[in-house]
Amino acid sequence: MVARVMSGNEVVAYGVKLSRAEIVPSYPITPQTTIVEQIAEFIANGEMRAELMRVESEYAAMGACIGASLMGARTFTATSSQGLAFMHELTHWAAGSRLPIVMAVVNRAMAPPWNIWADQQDVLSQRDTGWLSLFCETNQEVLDTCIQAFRISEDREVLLPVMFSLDGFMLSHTSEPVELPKQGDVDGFLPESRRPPLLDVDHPTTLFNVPVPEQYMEFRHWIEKSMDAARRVIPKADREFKRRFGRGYRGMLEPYWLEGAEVALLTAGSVCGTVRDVVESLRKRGEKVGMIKLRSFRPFPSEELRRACEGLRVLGVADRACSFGMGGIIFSDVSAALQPLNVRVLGFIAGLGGRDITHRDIWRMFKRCIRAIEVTPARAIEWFV
Amino acid sequence: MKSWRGPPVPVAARPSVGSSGRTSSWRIQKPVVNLKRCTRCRMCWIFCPDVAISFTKRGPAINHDYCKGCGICANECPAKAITMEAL
Amino acid sequence: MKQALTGNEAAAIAAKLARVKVISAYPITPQTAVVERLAEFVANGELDAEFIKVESEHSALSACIGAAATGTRTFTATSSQGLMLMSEMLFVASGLRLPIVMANANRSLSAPLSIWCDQQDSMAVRDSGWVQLYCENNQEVLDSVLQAYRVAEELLLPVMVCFDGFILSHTAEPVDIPGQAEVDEFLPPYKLPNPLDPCRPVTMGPVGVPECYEEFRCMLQEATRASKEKLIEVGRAFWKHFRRRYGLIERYRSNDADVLLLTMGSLGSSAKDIVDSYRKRGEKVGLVRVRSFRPFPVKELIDALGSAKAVSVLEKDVSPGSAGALFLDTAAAFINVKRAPLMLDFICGLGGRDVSSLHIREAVRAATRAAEIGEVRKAVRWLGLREKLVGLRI
Amino acid sequence: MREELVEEELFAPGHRACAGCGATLAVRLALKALGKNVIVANATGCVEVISTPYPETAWRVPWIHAAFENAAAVASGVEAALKSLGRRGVKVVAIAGDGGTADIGLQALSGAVERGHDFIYICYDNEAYMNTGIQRSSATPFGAWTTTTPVGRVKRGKDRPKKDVPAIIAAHGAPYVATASVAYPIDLIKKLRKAAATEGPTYIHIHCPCPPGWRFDSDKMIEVARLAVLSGAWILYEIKNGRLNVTIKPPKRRPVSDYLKMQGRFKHLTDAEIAEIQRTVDERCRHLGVG
Repeated sequence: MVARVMSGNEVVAYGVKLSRAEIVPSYPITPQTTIVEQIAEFIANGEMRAELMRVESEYAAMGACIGASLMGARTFTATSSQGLAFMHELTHWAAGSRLPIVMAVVNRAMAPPWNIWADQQDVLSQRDTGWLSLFCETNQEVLDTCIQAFRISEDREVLLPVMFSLDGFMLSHTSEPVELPKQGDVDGFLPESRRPPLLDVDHPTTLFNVPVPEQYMEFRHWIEKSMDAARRVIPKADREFKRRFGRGYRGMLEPYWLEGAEVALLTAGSVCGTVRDVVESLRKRGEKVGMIKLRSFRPFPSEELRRACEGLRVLGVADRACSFGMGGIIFSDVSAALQPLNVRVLGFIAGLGGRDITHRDIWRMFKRCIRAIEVTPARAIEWFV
Repeated sequence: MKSWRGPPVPVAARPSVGSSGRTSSWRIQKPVVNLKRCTRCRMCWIFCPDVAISFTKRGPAINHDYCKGCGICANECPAKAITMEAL
Repeated sequence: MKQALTGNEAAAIAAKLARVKVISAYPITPQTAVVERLAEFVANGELDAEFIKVESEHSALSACIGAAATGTRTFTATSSQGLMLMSEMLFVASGLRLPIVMANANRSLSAPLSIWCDQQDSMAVRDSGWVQLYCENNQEVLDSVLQAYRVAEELLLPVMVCFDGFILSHTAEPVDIPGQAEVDEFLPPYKLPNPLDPCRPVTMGPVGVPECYEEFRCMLQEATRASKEKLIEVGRAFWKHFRRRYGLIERYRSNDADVLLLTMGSLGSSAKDIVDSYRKRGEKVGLVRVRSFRPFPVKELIDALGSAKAVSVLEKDVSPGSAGALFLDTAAAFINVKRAPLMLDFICGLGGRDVSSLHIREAVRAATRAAEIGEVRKAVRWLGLREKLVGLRI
Repeated sequence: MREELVEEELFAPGHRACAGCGATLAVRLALKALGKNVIVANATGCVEVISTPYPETAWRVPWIHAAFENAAAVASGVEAALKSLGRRGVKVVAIAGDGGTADIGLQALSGAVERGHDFIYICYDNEAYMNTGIQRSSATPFGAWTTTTPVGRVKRGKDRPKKDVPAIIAAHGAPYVATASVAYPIDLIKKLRKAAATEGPTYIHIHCPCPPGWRFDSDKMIEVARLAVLSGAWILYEIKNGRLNVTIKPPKRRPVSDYLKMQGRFKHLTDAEIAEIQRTVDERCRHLGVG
């Protein structure tokens, strides 16, 4: 194990190198650029045998990923906000074609106004594409999730592309100590990278032909079944990773200090670190609070969430995105999952466009949840400016 | 529309000088014009990317609020009338 | 005067009646007839407008943004893949607060490629800040496009009028076409507060640093919330002019119902027949149809569904790894409500799969059973799957 | 002073461009040539980000920015709107960088030119994605270092030639296409005036050195631009209705190494690689009839 201090983007590049990705089509967009620059460095110095395709747009990047992945190559790309929205048509296509592709999304706000700082509007708006969607709290988790993502995506029962998110600048350009596993151990953890190509002159096949209404729906249902399979595969991969490397992230959802908690705050990404501090300080003051860190947004861990919220009276959901005309995005999924329990759910929208979510903000969110134990809140979704 | 907080104008801005404040704080050297040698040929004015040189009757006037000290005027002045000096 | 019109023709005629000045659209099945009819109107001089035949949907909405920002009433139309290709620009149009109206003939998303109807495409962009109206019949398509311009231009918000591909877009129904004079009275000419004009230069779409970004997003959220009252107000004004009533949702025999169906689009009409047949047998079944999915009618749905024991949501979309979008948001609406009905989600009709009366009856039966035992074992189910095809066990 | 150079400044000082930025000088000169009656559709890029931090802006003309790949599409929307409003005498100008023109925005540009909209498309070519931190674009010259074409043991800089966008646009049958350079302001302003006077789609491709991106001191920006023309690495010509005319012919072409040696992005080049670049420059000059 080699320990080094590295930024989130560098960590992703190392994760991709260790996972022996073979084709990396990508287009530069702040704050993702240093991932691709680092990979270019590796290739230029012969440290990594991969094809870095410098395509002309993100739309072409996902198109190239689809082509590469269906030829059996292990494929990686990375993008942010506007780029992710520009390739939106093809992210649907990649999931519908059941192609294992791993994408790092360095979260950045959606324009206008033009903003390069972090929030989660870009990745949460991709919730219907059929991609698995994982979130990371620390740079170490970014590295481990990147490696796990290849294994999950290429699992025979899943065969769905995976996107994992890291907060722009807060993780991507912030250096933290990270342990780098050895190449041999990662090779043991990941299956053989090369899969049989789907297009082969010796066995000519037509891919993605047109299913009439009598056939289409079953393909979509198959994706749903693979998402159910992913609910088993993600925790299994995490446990296997913990066995080999000593680091695990509790699968799809991590309850934190929920013993005897009446109120908890659910959130995703690097802000979880801040929430842990606030939970600690409030617990010292005798407040019965806890946190739920959402690691997998798709598939949405409904059972695990219900199990975690058994004893709770109120659950706060801190969304760093907004479905305009409704409210928080994670809030809707949480509400649907917690339907059978009578847990009150409060939605908070905060930290858009790079605005910091401070200890004070989280403290105020907890206060609102505690007050909501008795008094039903007027508005379920509140905007924290 | 009344209930909106914040400016009613959607995401737009009116033109104004100094769109990001005094960029002069960026420079580490500044241009000094020797009016005696200056032939009023305006090459400095035309080549300034920061629109920081204007022309008066007495010759080129450097707008020291916005000049970033890039040195193009000094380099391009045919009469070598502009020299870059420490701040 | 009444005429048999397809949904596409209804949308095109509505755009003509609204005196749009710039049309920018790219052909895609099943929306093509909208583009063709408009091209004929312009060619025959029936409509004084510029028709930009762009080279892609991404450019279609981009040109609309340029035209709307310059102060002209614009119109575009698209479907599934086109809507996805322009999804980046959907955020830009709402963020720049430009009142663009778009007709979207709902079509399923590929892969695998399908040109038939489901509502996955417009559902997939529900976060983009556009007002989204879903129509049950071609009359509603025409009327909604006209109302969309009033809502859009008074709140500076883009509006998407969605109607089911082929089921409505290519099916002719009797539609009453209002006269031009009446429409001019209902819909005043277009006036953008800060157009692009050399006499008063303005910068649109600047950089928003963290210190000011969130305020604009908060204003956009408030504007989309405010569009609820505006939709109701414009619906009343429309009733005064044209004697047809529209609101955020439509309630059909739902006041005393124990079991309610909740759906959108053309599925509403088939569900009404099933409700009538149950009512004949004395069973209290009703229907609520959501017309405005964004802004989501939270209060209206709580009033409409609150009294029921169980609600079956029938929707033609799914968020893989979670549930249907209508179910998710309805659950979010009821989360802190004490007496919330039991909710079941039925994914049906994907890729043009026919939703027959048998399927709807199955949904009613499941809701009735859930009401009896007082709990929901499996919230999300799929209707109309053909196991033989892929050997599936449901 | 020549009558082309008007006093009026339509690009305000105080923008956030790097010291010695070629692109902002190109935009300043372009607005000087075109005057007040323009509407600018700007693509994402250096010029857009450095000039419009809300609530201020450096643009003294109406300006709209939608996204990176659709400057030409937004411009065609504005032009159609002006036509339908019957608004005369306002010229629509789309402005984008080399990445926004040659890569991500090429389709929108091709569509707008083919549809024959009456607008000017200005490309400020600083030969890489400078706004996102000097990544390679298709307009990056052969052999140049960028952060995505680093110089390593196995690969050395960009391995593909620069994409010739003016030729692509001329092939669309655009009535007026021209190349320009910030080192020759009079030639640039004349060409923009000709474009403004031409009905239909026109294209101006302006060569703009970038001190941080090309790795040279900011005061040498104009010198580098001038040397590009004097050495034939950048040729100033115009194509009017298909007929090509070289507007500035250097009396005796300088060796291209004089131009390359001023820039850090080429300092890794071996003599053999420089000779190869010299060969391609000579061939292109012969092809375009430059001595």
